[in-house]
Amino acid sequence: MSYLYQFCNNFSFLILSAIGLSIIFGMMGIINLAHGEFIMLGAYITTFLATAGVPLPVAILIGALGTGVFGFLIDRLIISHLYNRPLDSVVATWGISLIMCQGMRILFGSSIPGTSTPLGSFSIGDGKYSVYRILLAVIALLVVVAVYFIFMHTKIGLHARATMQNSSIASSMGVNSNKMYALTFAFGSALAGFCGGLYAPTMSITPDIGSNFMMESFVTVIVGGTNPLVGTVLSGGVLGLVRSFLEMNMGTFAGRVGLLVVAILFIRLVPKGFSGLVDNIRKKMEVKKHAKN
Amino acid sequence: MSSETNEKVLLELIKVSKQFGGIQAVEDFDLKIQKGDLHCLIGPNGAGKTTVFKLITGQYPVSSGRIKFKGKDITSMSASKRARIGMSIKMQVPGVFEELTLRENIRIAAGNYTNAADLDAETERLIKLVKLDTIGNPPVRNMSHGQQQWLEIAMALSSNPEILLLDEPAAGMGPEETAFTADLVNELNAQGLTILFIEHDMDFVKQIARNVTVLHYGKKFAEGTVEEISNNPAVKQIYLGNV
Amino acid sequence: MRWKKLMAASAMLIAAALTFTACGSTGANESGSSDSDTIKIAVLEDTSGDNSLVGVQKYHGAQLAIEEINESGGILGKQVEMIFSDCQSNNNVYQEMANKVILEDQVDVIMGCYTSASREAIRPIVEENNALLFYNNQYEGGVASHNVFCTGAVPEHQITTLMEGMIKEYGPKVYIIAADYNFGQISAMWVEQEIQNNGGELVGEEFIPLEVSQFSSTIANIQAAQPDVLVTLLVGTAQSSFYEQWGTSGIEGCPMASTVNIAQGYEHLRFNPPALENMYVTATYVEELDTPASNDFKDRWHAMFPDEPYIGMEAEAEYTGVYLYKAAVEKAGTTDVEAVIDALESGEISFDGPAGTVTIDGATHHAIRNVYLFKCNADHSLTLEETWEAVKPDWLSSVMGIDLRVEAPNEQYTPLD
Amino acid sequence: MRKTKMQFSLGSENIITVLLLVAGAILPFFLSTYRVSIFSYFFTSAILGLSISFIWGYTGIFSFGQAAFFGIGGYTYGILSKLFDNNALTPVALVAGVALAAAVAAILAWFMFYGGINDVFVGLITMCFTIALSTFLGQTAGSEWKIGDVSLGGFNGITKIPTLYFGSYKCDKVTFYYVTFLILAAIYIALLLLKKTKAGYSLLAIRENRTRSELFGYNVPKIQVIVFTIGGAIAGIAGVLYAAWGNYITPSNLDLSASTLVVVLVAAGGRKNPTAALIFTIAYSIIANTLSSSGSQYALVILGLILILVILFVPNGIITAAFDGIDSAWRKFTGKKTESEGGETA
Repeated sequence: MSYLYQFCNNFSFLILSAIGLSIIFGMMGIINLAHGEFIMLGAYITTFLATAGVPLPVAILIGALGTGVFGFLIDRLIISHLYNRPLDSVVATWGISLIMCQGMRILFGSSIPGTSTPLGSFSIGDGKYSVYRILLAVIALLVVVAVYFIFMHTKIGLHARATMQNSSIASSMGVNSNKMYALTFAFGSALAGFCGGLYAPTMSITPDIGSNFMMESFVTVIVGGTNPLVGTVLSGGVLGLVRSFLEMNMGTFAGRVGLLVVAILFIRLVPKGFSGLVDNIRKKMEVKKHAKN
Repeated sequence: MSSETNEKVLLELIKVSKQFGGIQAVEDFDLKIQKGDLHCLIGPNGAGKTTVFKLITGQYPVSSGRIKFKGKDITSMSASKRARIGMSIKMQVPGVFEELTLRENIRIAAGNYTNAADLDAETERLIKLVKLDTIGNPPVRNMSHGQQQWLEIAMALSSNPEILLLDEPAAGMGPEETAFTADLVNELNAQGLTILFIEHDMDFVKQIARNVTVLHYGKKFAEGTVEEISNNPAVKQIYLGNV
Repeated sequence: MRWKKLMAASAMLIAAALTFTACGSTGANESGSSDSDTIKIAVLEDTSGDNSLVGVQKYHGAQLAIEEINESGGILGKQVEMIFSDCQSNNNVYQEMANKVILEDQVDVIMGCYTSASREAIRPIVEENNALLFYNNQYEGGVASHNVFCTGAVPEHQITTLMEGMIKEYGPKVYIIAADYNFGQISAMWVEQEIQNNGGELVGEEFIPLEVSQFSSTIANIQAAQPDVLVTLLVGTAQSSFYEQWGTSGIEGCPMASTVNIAQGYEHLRFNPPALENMYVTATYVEELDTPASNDFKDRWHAMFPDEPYIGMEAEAEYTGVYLYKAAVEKAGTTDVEAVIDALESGEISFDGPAGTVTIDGATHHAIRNVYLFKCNADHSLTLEETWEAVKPDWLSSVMGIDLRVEAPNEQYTPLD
Repeated sequence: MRKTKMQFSLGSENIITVLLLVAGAILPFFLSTYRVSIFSYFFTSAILGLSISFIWGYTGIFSFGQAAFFGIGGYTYGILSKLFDNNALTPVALVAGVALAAAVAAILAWFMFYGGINDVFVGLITMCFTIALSTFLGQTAGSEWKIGDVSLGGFNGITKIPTLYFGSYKCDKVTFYYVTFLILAAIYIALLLLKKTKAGYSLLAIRENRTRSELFGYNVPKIQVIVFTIGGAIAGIAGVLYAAWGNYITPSNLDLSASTLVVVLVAAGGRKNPTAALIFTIAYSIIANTLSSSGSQYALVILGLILILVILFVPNGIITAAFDGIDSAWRKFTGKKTESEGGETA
């Protein structure tokens, strides 16, 4: 039970912190080094609203939306000039993260009062568990399902997938790839903000809060590969398991370093991450199906 | 197999197969290229021609089968090693360094095979060979498509290869450029270079090739001289609407 | 054609050389004209970057003290000039700035450093140039340097007192969670030692990397061990997320004991109650300390910095550090480094400040201070539970046998060695 | 690649090169001791920048791991020079530091490049490696982490590392400046000369198109491993010099922000051009130093802004763009006809 709870915790943390980054990386090939700061922005907006009396769920949603809008503006102002220049975008997003982090500090000081974690706890046997933590795991799953739905069952999702596959062909079919990229970036940012909002009540709200998410989200995306859905979910699952196991048995240091070692070995063995692995398996299955028919 | 035929065979593919994920790109493919041959590989889009080239040059490992070059098994040899023992390729998408100049490109290719002292002379020799010695030293991206193709042939020749693989040497060229390319290929072959090339354009094939192998769905479909193949009704069948 | 280019080149050379020397000579002139009309105090703190939560407070503390001193006539009749550098929570910047203020500005004393790493970064520079550093900060203890005075709290102040009180009050089973770096590891070692001295039992211990902000596995481990007292030696903004997560885990009845929270990072104001309920902390100063001196200090502080969110023990230490330096210079009658060190080692330098009387212990270069045990209530107000007066930082002298008045090894010793 | 590389011409870059070297050689005669000392520190950053310029700008290997090799160099020097207990042996510690950094880089490179890892994945693996190493070093405060009687020191790092000695001669600030300067200049000149050699062309080939280079007979993984190893050694030298300069090395020298900062600086200056990388890292250091001694909390914001503006408006790097600008203005001014149009790779 305790393991399961730990796993849920790690899984939801990895998924929620990585999915925004993963969508931007998968669709646009851009490594967003300001991802952590987008999470921070979401957390700030949420916390401000919640302390002003807005109900927490609403505050979280507005936090996500606000971060999405901010992401859209950043895209129009800066990132849109850097499509197809992924390495330059690394530099630019690093600059953005510097400005956001220190800007927040100048505007609101080194720390703002937080909100409490809602919902209390429940106990099974000897163990006590936070309800909100369980809720986070549920939300992580819902987010995955929602993203899946958007990508697979909406027109925008179709266009997005087409752009991801081949932007020139997609644009020849009438998809405005610039618009797709802008939307993707905004969507990824909104998910980052959502993550920030969700974790805001559990953390100390400071301008450098984003760095708490950076390593985990990057490792998840590395191991996941370019497919924001399949890759992120699988790598979140596997890494969550590895980490829970190491943390429960050997402490948080082992958990942290273990995560990195797994990531390094994984890329070496499966360079395209889980996305590549799944693609291969899927192709094999299809061929077998053909053979049977 | 007698040792006599072995000596004449420069390149040999024996039951070569390649799968990607679950897709069978090339299946049980046999091919023998004699020394001095001017051999063409044809087939409809997606037949696996470029894959065969990549298997020969070592860009892809084979899934099964063997590849022999100069009588030696090179199946598990690295691409760069194959290049160093006498195998050169001009790729389908021009494999030239667009941001560099004409001469820098040649130097990159020749640098691996030529002493520093002789590099300038060798560069000029190769440029002359493909008749690009009249256009100065422009950055490659300012050169015409045809000129880029010829440049790549010159680069491929820098290793003094025994076999030259050309992936669609005349693709995207106008009639004049095509004719020039055909002359160039014939001239190189006349000097004793074995050439294996991929081509779509049957007219071009007829102008230069001696022997032709037809590839269809990753398998050998037919093989023979140019005349035999161009009169083969089954080959015409698979090519209808595809040329 | 070539000659023209060469001429242009030489013109550029001259231009560039001029720029270089211009940027250099401003500094050179400054340092050359080190006038003796003022006393220069360098303040190296982090007002940006990860450590600015405390860095800004400390900077303000130095500002307030210097302004007060100047208003009341300065030191030895000279005005005090503050040279402030923002070290951006970056040890490299500390090194650059320490070099600058010592070699170029030729300051009389340096006040500052927050992390032990930043102090160790500049300590060799200070020692090499025989400069003077006041490290006004709580830390893990053990610095024995001729040129460094540590005016903040050390384990002798906080841990001995804390563990004595906690085990007596709540029971022998102690669980330690500590930041996985020098401060945490050394403090944990002190706690272990005090557990033994007080007949307690260590039921679990976990060291947590500084970047960790998710604690569910840690909390589960603590829960399984069922301690009577949980000692939290967590630092940094990431780790401060522990309390919210602990508070909502539903575990009740296990008090927390800390030497670093509340007094330093004012977690009790940053988190919504009751996350820190039932936390005990030994501090050399907190804003809530209700004495006339403390209240007066707070009024003056808020008059100068009305928006200050909190005045913690590091801020008080920085403020006190400046006054201790003033006392030492006045006793020495000069700002000459050796003379000032002699004065500080005399054992007569003390300051009656907001935290009570603070005296420099000559043998160890550390401060003799009052220690207060506070309890954090459900509404996050603090209650003073116990006071120990004039606690001596005597580990270096009594255990390690060091007397800096006789010989200075210029090392940092730890109980890990 | 600049088009002028083929014929050695008096482009502004070459002029600047000479100028930089002359300026570097005479600087100590004009500056205060503090500035001389701080410049030797800037030079260590510049050497680190050159290692990035070499592996990324020349060969196209995108690495976040240079800070790790910097750290390995610094730690090795620190541990050995303290272990030896004989300052005359500090040059041995220097060599050992460089050698160990190179060895670790070689192993990591072998692991990556013979496994077919390339492009952004190299960046990600090296990033993981760097974070893992700094996390590990951060928790080594305990007595179990001792080599001889030198403690790794955890987060506080290793202090009191001796500076360089030659025999019994202890380097003072000016001597140390010249040591760093000469090493920097040697690496810099070597990189410039390399461009025109055969080896330089093979790196260029790999940067522009790996597959093609392989088919031209270049053993790409092998060359990549060699390059990465040399890059690691250069970063190691920077680390050794840094440790000897500050008498100090800590895990924060190899954390995530340290490892991204160099990459970002080289990118902003112009990665394909060592002169640009050199100038920009030093210029950045000067600006950052000035901003922090001004005590302004806007320092980081201004630095961030500079980086974004550079990437948006001068994507080839600000220094490279300046060279091109000066060159073309000069051509216009003299009315000299250009041999060929050219410019930088996007």
